[in-house]
Amino acid sequence: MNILANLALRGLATGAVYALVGMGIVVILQTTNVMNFAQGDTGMFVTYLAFFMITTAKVPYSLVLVLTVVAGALIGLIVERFMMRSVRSRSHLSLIMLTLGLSLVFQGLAAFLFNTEPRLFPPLVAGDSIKLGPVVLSRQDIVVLLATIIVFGVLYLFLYRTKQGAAARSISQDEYAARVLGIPTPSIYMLVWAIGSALAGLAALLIVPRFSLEPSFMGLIQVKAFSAIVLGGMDSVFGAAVGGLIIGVVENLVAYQFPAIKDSFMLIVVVIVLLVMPQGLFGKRQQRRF
Amino acid sequence: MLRVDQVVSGYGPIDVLNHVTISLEKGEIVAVLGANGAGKTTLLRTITGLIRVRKGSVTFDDKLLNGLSPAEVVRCGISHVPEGRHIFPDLTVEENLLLAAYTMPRSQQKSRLEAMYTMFSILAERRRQAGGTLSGGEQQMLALARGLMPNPRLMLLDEPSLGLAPKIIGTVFETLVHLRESGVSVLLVEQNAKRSLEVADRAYILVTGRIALEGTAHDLASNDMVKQLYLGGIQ
Amino acid sequence: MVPSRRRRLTANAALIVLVLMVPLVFRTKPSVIGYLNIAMLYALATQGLNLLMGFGGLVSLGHAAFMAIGGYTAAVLVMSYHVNMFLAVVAGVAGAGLFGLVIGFPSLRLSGFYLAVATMALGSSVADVIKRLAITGGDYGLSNIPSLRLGPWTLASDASRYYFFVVVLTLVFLAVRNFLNSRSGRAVRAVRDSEMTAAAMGINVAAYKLITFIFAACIAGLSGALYAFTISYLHPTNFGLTFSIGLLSMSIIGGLGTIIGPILGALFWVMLPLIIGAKLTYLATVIFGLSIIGSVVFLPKGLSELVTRVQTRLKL
Amino acid sequence: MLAIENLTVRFGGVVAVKGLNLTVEEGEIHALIGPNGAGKTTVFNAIFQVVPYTGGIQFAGRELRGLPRYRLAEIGVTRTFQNLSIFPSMTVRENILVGAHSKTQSRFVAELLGLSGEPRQRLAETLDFFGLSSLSPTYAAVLPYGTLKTVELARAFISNPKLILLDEPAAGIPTSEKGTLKGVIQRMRDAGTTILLVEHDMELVMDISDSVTVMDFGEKIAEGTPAQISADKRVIEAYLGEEIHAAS
Repeated sequence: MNILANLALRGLATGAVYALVGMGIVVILQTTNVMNFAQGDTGMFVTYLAFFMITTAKVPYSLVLVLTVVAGALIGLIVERFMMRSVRSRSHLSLIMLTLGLSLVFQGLAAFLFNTEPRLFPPLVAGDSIKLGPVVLSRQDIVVLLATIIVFGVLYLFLYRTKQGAAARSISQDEYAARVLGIPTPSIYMLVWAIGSALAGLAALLIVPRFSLEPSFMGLIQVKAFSAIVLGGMDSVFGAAVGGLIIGVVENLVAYQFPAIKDSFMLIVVVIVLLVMPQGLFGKRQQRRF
Repeated sequence: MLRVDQVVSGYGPIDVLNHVTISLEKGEIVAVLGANGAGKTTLLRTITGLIRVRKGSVTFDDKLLNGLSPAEVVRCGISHVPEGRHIFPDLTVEENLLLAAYTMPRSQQKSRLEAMYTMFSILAERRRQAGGTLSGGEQQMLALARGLMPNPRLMLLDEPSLGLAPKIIGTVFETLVHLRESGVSVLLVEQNAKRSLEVADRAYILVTGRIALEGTAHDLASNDMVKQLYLGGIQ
Repeated sequence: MVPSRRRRLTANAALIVLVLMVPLVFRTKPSVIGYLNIAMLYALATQGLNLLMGFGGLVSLGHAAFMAIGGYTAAVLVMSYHVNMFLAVVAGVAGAGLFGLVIGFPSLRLSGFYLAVATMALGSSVADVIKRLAITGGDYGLSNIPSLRLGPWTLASDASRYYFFVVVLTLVFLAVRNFLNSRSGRAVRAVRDSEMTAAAMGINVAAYKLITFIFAACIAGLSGALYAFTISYLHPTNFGLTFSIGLLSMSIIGGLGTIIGPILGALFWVMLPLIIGAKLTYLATVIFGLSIIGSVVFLPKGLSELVTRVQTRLKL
Repeated sequence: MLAIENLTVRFGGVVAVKGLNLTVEEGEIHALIGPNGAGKTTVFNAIFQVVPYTGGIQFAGRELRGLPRYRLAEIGVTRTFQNLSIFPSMTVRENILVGAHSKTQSRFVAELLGLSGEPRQRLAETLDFFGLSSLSPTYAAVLPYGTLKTVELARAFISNPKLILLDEPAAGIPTSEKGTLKGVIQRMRDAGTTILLVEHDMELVMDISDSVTVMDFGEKIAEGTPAQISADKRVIEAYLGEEIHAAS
């Protein structure tokens, strides 16, 4: 029993990683209809900057955290302003491709500038693991879990309690109508990309101490984050968060029994979920009159 | 009040409007009639800044609108109700309305909201309902209410009768007359020439991007060419 | 009309002569021919993807898996079961087609991002499964795969393979073009534009989606099988998500929904790192990324649009 | 030809069509009119097995329930769409040929070799019938709305259907071209195709229909000849409004 609880809770910590990345992707997807395949690598690139700030420039951690988020947001602004804006009306496929291209750019740049050797990223919070009854969690895991909850809360408030959030949701449904009504859509797009990419930076920075820093380190995590979104239903931040946690837990339990098939298993589960309930666990069932 | 002077605009390489000049005075309903593709919708989009003015000028109360974004044009007191209603289907009626007053301070939004609920009681009943669940007629009411939310002095209406049953069309046109009485000017783009000429003060006929004819609604309604082309000969 | 037709004929003839001359020109540098061969195999696989995405409107992020199945099936049959190589290639194509059917099923219910994620998931698990099997050499990969044989002839040299691949590529591309202009091809394109309307016109939407997937998978499978007998080494990680994205990039850079796009995209993909040189190889990745962005933003039909523009300029 | 018995369609809690009975006779133009949301398009969607329904729909004596959607064209039923559904990336010719899908066959190998034949004669006839011959090689994406509406009619007509469902063919067509549209629809009927028509343009409906069914809130409220309908009190009240009554 203890083993199971331990596995589940650790799985939750891993799942929080997917949830963090997934929520950033969903925020952008929901408003702009762009599935951002560069989400992970945006985070990866920013994390390199953080790495050098910490190791070379000895900037304090708290400041690095802020700077990383700001750098992420800046990248988001630039990407929106100079890339996505001119092609906004293209097909979903073109938009996917653009972000795939962007992710190649980030990967190539990171490898070119910093080489591909894995680097150890110092943990965010030092200290021994914490025991909660029978369960042992590292401090890092707890930070990630807490961050997931906070990010979820902030995003929820943004989307459902601010007028910018309402505007963002309206754009996702009918961009033309939003413009006709006089909603300043360009600034909403920039805001959403800034928020999404800032989250990419934050997520990558919180995650990286569990792995090692290399140009490809976000690849698999992003695949899992996509799975989380699909599981959760694509159109809700809540779904992405819960989807991520579920995937983390199930994966950890499967890995304990059958370590070899851990990754494939989850992917196949996602496909099955997709086929049985395409709207995901928490997606809105379309119910409109004709 | 509104002056569109020698305006050229269009999409990509094509100029849809060729030196179009129209004007509208305070308290008027002016109709712009014409076939599909004549440039009626383009004209409205150009006025609201959804499309760039290539040549000529658009002025509203002597303020030049050229180059302003739709958001800025709305702030000047012009609202645009697009063809096909464009209700946000998953947002509630109330959210739909509030978004139409995006730049207003909160207190003002509240009072406008109440005003809309008084004017369109069906919307008050459905305020928490998603826009997509309304019937076609109700959606048109919501679209009109959204247009009125920012308290405009001029409203641009694009084909408000499209796809509506004749009976509901009657209600829509009655609303236009009420609007004029309350001091809102209306620029109306319609294919339903007969109905439009009944409520309008003046009208323009747009043919392939040019103003082919203009005059009082009464004169145009009895013009032979208009009768034949747009009123289909039945009277 | 007639002069323009004559010009086009002349241009085509010149192109054919040029293509046939390449091995002679690079006689002293056989490695270039080797790379061209790889580019042709990638172009083949990309043509399958192009059929699927450009004409069928079906997204696939697992296309490399078809190549893997084609390659491993053919190689294992030849090496472990001593099957005739031609039959092994046919089996590889059939195996890939069968898996195309499997991956195609999600497309009956899913589209857009959902389909992208589903194909990504299925594609990635193929590499995972190959890694666990003994017969495929598992994590060590499969090496010493014999060279391509064509009846009594062994295509051992790069130049001989070059001519063979030119023929295969031409035949497959012509077949794809003919298919697209036929009743079935129109049905495939109609399904892409609107499933509802296609069905109302009597098109069995599900069947045509599956046909598209199977056809695309077969072409990729052929590419994989030929690849195995050319490189003589297969490893599962070479056919993961990264390479699927690579194939996608080639089709985009070359131009989706055009017949020659895949060739141009694959040539660019294979040749650029060569031109840039080993030291700056990561710069090539950056350039690929920028090219994708550039072609989406400026050339919606990719490199093939450049060709079309030149053609118009020269009045060909 | 088409017999709809006690058709009911529900979306969640909303009843879109309630116990509708409707018979379309062979060789007639039968109009289905009513206010927006009355359930007309839903009837089309039920016939095409797009929405679940209860009740019976029989075409030429054959029950349609459970028939795959694509089989309808095969047995002779096609349709057009309310908001125009043309394939923009195809030429006019290709668009219309897609309509012939159900009446032609594919031989895969011949197609790969480029040897499969097209129904050339039928295509030429259809292009001619709708006056589209000169536009045959033009891409649909560059043509005006009105022309595309005609292409859509041609696409539905090339398969020589027994019944065509037309969903608002006059919507978006300028008044000056409505005369042509009327003529085309009548000629389609005269060529032996039965037509079920949903339309808001009363003038068109009254001019060309042989019989009219009026729906309101999912129910049939009247049925008869155009003359009977325009004099029906319930219809005027629910749909036509006072004004047109006075006019006609």
